[in-house]
Amino acid sequence: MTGMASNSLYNQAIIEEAKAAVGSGTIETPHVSVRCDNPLCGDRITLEALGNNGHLAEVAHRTRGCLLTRAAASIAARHARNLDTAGIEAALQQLDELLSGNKPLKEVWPELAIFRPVASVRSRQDCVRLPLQALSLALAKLGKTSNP
Amino acid sequence: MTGMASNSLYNQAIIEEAKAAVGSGTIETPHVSVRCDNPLCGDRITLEALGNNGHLAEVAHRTRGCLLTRAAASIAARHARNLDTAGIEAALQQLDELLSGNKPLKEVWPELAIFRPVASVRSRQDCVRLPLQALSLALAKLGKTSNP
Amino acid sequence: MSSTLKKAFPIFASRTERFHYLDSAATGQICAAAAAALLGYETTARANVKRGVYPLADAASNAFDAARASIARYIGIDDANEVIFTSGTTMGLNLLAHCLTAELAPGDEILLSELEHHSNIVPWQIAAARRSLIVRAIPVKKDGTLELAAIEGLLSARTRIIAVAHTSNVTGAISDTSRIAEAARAAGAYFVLDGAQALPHGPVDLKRLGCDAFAASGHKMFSATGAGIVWMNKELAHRLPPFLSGGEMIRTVSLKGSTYAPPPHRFEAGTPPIGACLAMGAAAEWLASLDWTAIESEERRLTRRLLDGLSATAHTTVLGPAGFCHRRGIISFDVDGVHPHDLCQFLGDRGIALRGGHHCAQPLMERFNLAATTRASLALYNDDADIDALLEGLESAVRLLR
Amino acid sequence: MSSTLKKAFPIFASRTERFHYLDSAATGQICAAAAAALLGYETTARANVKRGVYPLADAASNAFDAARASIARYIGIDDANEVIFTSGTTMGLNLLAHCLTAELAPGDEILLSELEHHSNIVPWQIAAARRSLIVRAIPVKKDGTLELAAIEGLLSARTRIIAVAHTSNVTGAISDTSRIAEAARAAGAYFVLDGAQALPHGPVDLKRLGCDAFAASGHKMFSATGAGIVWMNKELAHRLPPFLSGGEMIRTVSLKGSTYAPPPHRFEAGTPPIGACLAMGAAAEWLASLDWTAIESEERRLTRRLLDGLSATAHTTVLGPAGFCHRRGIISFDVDGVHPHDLCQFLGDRGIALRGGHHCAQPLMERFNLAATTRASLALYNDDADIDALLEGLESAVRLLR
Ligand SMILES: Cc1ncc(COP(=O)(O)O)c(C=O)c1O
Ligand SMILES: Cc1ncc(COP(=O)(O)O)c(C=O)c1O
Repeated sequence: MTGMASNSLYNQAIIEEAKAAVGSGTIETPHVSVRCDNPLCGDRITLEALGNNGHLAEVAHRTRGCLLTRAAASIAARHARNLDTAGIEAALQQLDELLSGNKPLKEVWPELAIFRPVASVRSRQDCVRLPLQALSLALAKLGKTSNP
Repeated sequence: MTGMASNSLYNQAIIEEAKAAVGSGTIETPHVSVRCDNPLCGDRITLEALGNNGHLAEVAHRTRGCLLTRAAASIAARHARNLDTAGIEAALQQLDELLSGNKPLKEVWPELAIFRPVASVRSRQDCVRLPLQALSLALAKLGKTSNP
Repeated sequence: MSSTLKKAFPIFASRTERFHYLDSAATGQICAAAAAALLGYETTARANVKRGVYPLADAASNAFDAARASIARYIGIDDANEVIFTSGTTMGLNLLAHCLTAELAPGDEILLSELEHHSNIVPWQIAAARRSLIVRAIPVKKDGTLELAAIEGLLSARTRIIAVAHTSNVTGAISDTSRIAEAARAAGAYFVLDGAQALPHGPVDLKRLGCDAFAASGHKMFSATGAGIVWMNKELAHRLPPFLSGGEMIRTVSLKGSTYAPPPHRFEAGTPPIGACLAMGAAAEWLASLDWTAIESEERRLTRRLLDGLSATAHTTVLGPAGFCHRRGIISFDVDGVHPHDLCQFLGDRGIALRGGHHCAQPLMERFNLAATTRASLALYNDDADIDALLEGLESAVRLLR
Repeated sequence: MSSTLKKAFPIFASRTERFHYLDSAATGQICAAAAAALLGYETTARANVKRGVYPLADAASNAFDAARASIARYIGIDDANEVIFTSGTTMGLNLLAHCLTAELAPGDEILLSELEHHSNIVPWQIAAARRSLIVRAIPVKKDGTLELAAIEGLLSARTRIIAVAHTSNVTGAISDTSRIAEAARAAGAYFVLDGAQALPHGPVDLKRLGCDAFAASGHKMFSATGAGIVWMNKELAHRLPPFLSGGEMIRTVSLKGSTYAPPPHRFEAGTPPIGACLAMGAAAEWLASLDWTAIESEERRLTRRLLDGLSATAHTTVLGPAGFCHRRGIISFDVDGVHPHDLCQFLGDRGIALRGGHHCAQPLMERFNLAATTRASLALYNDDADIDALLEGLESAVRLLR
C-alpha cells in the first residue's frame, strides 16, 4: 500500500543532503544549546547557536540519526543564519503540508521538497521534523536569554 | 449444542424433590453448624447437625437456592442419618461421575440419578454439589468437636 | 428496522435454532464492521504498532491511530490523543482509581453510589485502603435512580473524586450526569463516569456530560472482547503518573530509573490488543452512521412492551424506573418463588438468553433485599419476536418451576 | 517443511507482493487454528463467560476453561486452574511485580538482568520505589548471555525475587534457567521467568525450568493480540493479594469491604479478552501437535545461514551468541554507518519486514554502546527464501545508504 511511494524514499537528493551534513559541529561558547530526542529510535540532535536580536546568527549541530534526520538537519543549518521565529514557523508549516501530502502554499525552504516521499510513511515523519523542532526550540530559548 | 440434554433438566423428579425439601429447618442446640455459598449466584445452605461417634445423627438445613440446590439438599438430608465420612465421600463420588456423564460405579444414593441431565450443563453443577459439600464439611467439623 | 440492523450482526444468520439474545448488557454481539476489522488485521495485516517502519507496520500504526480517532469522534472528543486504549472498562477503572488517588492525602474522600458495578467499587476500595481514604456512596431510590438530594450531605471539603455509572447495568437507570457534574465542580472533585453501559446506546458527548474521566468496553458496544478505552481531560492525562508499565510507555529506561512518554502512550504499556482496538474503531464508525433517533424510539417501544408484559405476569416484580425517560432497555425482575438461575436455564433451553445473578452489583442487590435478579437487556438488534418469546416463556416457566 | 507450515498461516496466502516476514519477535503471525477460534467465538458463539447459564454462555465458559487446559498442557502444568489469563506479558509482569512485592519489606532486593525487556524492568522499578526495595541486575557478557558467575556476588540475604527473560528479544540468547533456579532456591528467592520469547519456539516444561512464576503473550505464539497468561505456583497464587479488581474476581462485595475469589479468578478482573484467550488455547493445541525436533533443526539451519551471511556482509557486526546451543533465531546486527531505521525502511519497501530500534531493551543497548540495532527474528514459517532476500537486500542497502 505505501510500498510504491516509499520505494523512492531514499532518493539521491536525500542521501546527498545527509552526507553533506551542513552545519555539523560545535560552537565554542554558544548562547543557547538544545537537545531533541526522537523516542521512536533514540535519535538525537544537539544544537548550539549564537543569537542576534531574536534571530539566529550561527548554529552547529551534532546529529545522531537516520538519513532523514541528517538530511533535514543539513537543510535546517543551511537556512539558519538570520532565521527568526516567524521564519522557522513558516518552514515547519511548509514541511507539515508536504508531509500531509499537500502542496505547500509557500516554498520557504525549497530543498524541503526532497521529503515529499515521506508523506506516505507516517512512522518516519518525526525523523524529518526533529531538526526543525530543534531550531524552533533554540529560538524560543534565545528569546528568553539576554544575548547581544 | 447442550440444548437437547438440558431441555429435560427440569424433570418432574427434580422439581418434586426440591418441593419436598426434606430436612428443611433448624436444630435447637446443634453440635455443628456450617454454611456453604455458591459464589456464582450467592446461593447459600446453612446446615446444622447432631453427631454420634463420627456419624451424623440428625441434620437440618436452610437452603436459599435454585431447584437444583434445593433438590440436592433434600436428597442429602434424606441420607444424612448415620452418615460418616466414607459415606459422604462415596455419595460425592457417585455425583461427580454422574455429572461427568459417566455411569457411577456405585449407586450409593439412587435418587442422585435425577441429576443426570446436569452433566451437560457445567455452569450448574456446583448447584448440585453444594449440599453434599455442606454435609462433608459438617462431618469434618464434627470430627474436630468432642460430641457424644 | 431492527431486521435490517440484525443483518449487520453475523451471529443471527449463523444460528439455526431459536435465538433470542437478551443479554447485551453482559456482552453485545459483534457487528460485521468490527468483525471484519478484527479478522482483517489479525489474518492479513498483522504487525506490531508504534515502532515498526516497514509498510505493514506503518499501516498497522496508522490504522491504530485511525481507530483512536473514530472512537474520539464517537464520544465527542476533538483530540484523538486523549483516547487511551485499555483492555476494558475494568482495567480502565483500575487505571483511574490508581492514578487519580496517587495525588490524594489520607482522609480525602471518594464518593461512589450504591448502584455501581463491582468494577467501579473494588478498585476504589483497594486504593482507599492503601492511601487511607474514605469511600462513601450515594444511596439509590426505590425506583433504582440515584438519590441525588443526598449528594450535598455526602460531599465534604475533602471530597476529591465522584465516580458513578452513566447507566446501571442492573436496572437500566440513567444517572443525572449534569447534576453530578455540577456537584463535582462545586466541590472541586473530579467526576469519573463509568460508561460501560452508555456507549452501546449511541454516541455520547463527553463535553456535554461534564465528566473529567470516562471508561468503557469495546465488547459491550458490538466490538471484539479484549479492548476498551479510558478518556481523561488533557490536564489530568499530562499530570498523572502511569499505571501499568513496560514497553511502549517509556521515554528512556536505564537500570537506575526510567522516564515516561506523554499520553496516551504513558498509559498504554506493552503490545496493545491491536485487533480488538481496530475493531472498536470500526464499531464506532459504524454506530456513528446509524439513525439513533429511530433506534432509541424502537428501544423505548420494546422496553415499554416488556415492562407492561412483565407487570402483567403473575408473581413478577420489575426493578428500576417505571418511566422511559431515565432508563435504557436493561430490565431486571424478580419472580417470587422462582430462582433466577432456574428461570435463565429454563428459558435458555428454549433459545432465550437472559442473565440471572447479582450482576456484579451486590450492594444494589442488598439495597433491594434480593440475592439475585433475572435480567433482560436490549440492544439495537432486538425486536418484537424477542419480547414475545420472553413473555411467553416466562408464563410457562412460572407455571412449571414455581 | 516450512512450506507446509506456512500454509497454516493465512497471511502468507493473502499477500500478493513479496513478503518476507522477519519480525516475529515483535509479533508472530496468527495461525489458522487460532484465527478460527477467534472468529468462531466472536461472530457465532459469543456470550460472556463465568456467570451465564444459557447454552451459549455455558458453552463459552466451557471453551474458556478448555483453553486454559490447552495452555496448561503446553507449559507443562497439570492443574489448569494455575493458568491465569491476562492481556499480555506486560500485564502479567505488572501483576507479578505488584503482587510479589506486596509481601516485601523495605531494603529487600530484586535481581533482574541487563538484557531484560522494559516490561521486565519498569514494573519492578515502580514497585521498588513504592516499597523502598533495591533493584540489582545481572550483567551481560560480550556474547549476549548472562554473566552467571556474577550471580553469587549479587545475591544477598535480602534477595527475594529473581526475574529474568527466558530468551532475549534482542540477541536470542537463552538463559541458563537451571542455574538461576538453583541460585534462587539457595537464596530463598522467587524465580520469575519472562517467557514472552520462549513459547513461540515450542512447548516448555515449567516444572523442569524451575521457576515460581511465568508470563507470556498469545500474539507472540501465533495467536491473537490481546491475551496472555501468567502462571504461578499454587502456594503463591493462593496467598497473594489481587492486582486488578472488579467483576468476576470477588467473592462478596459490600460498600464496607470486599472479599476475593480463589485463583485463577482472583487475578482475572472484568470480562476477559475471551476471543483472544480461546485463540491462545487453539494455538497451544496446534503448536503442541507439531514436530518440534524438526522445527528446531530447521530454525538452527536458517539461523546458521543468516549468521554466516551477515558475518560475510561488509561493515556488519552480529550481536549475541555465535553458537547455536544457547540462542534462538533472533538476530540483532549493526551495520556501521547505516541507521537501523533506514535499513528497515529500505528493506521494508522491498518486502522484507525487520525491526530497528532499541527493542524495548535500552539497558542492553547501553551495554553494547549502541543506540539501536536491526533485528531479524525467525519463526517456524520462515524459509531459505527469507534468508536469501534479507542477505541480498542488505548488500544493496549497504551500497546505497552507507
Ligand atoms: C456498569 C458497568 N461497569 C463496568 C463493567 C465492567 O466491564 P468489563 O467487564 O468489560 O470490564 C460493566 C460490565 O458488566 C458494567 O456493566
Ligand atoms: C522478552 C519480552 N518480554 C516482554 C515483552 C512484552 O510483551 P507484550 O508486549 O506482549 O506485553 C516482550 C515483547 O516484545 C518481550 O520480547
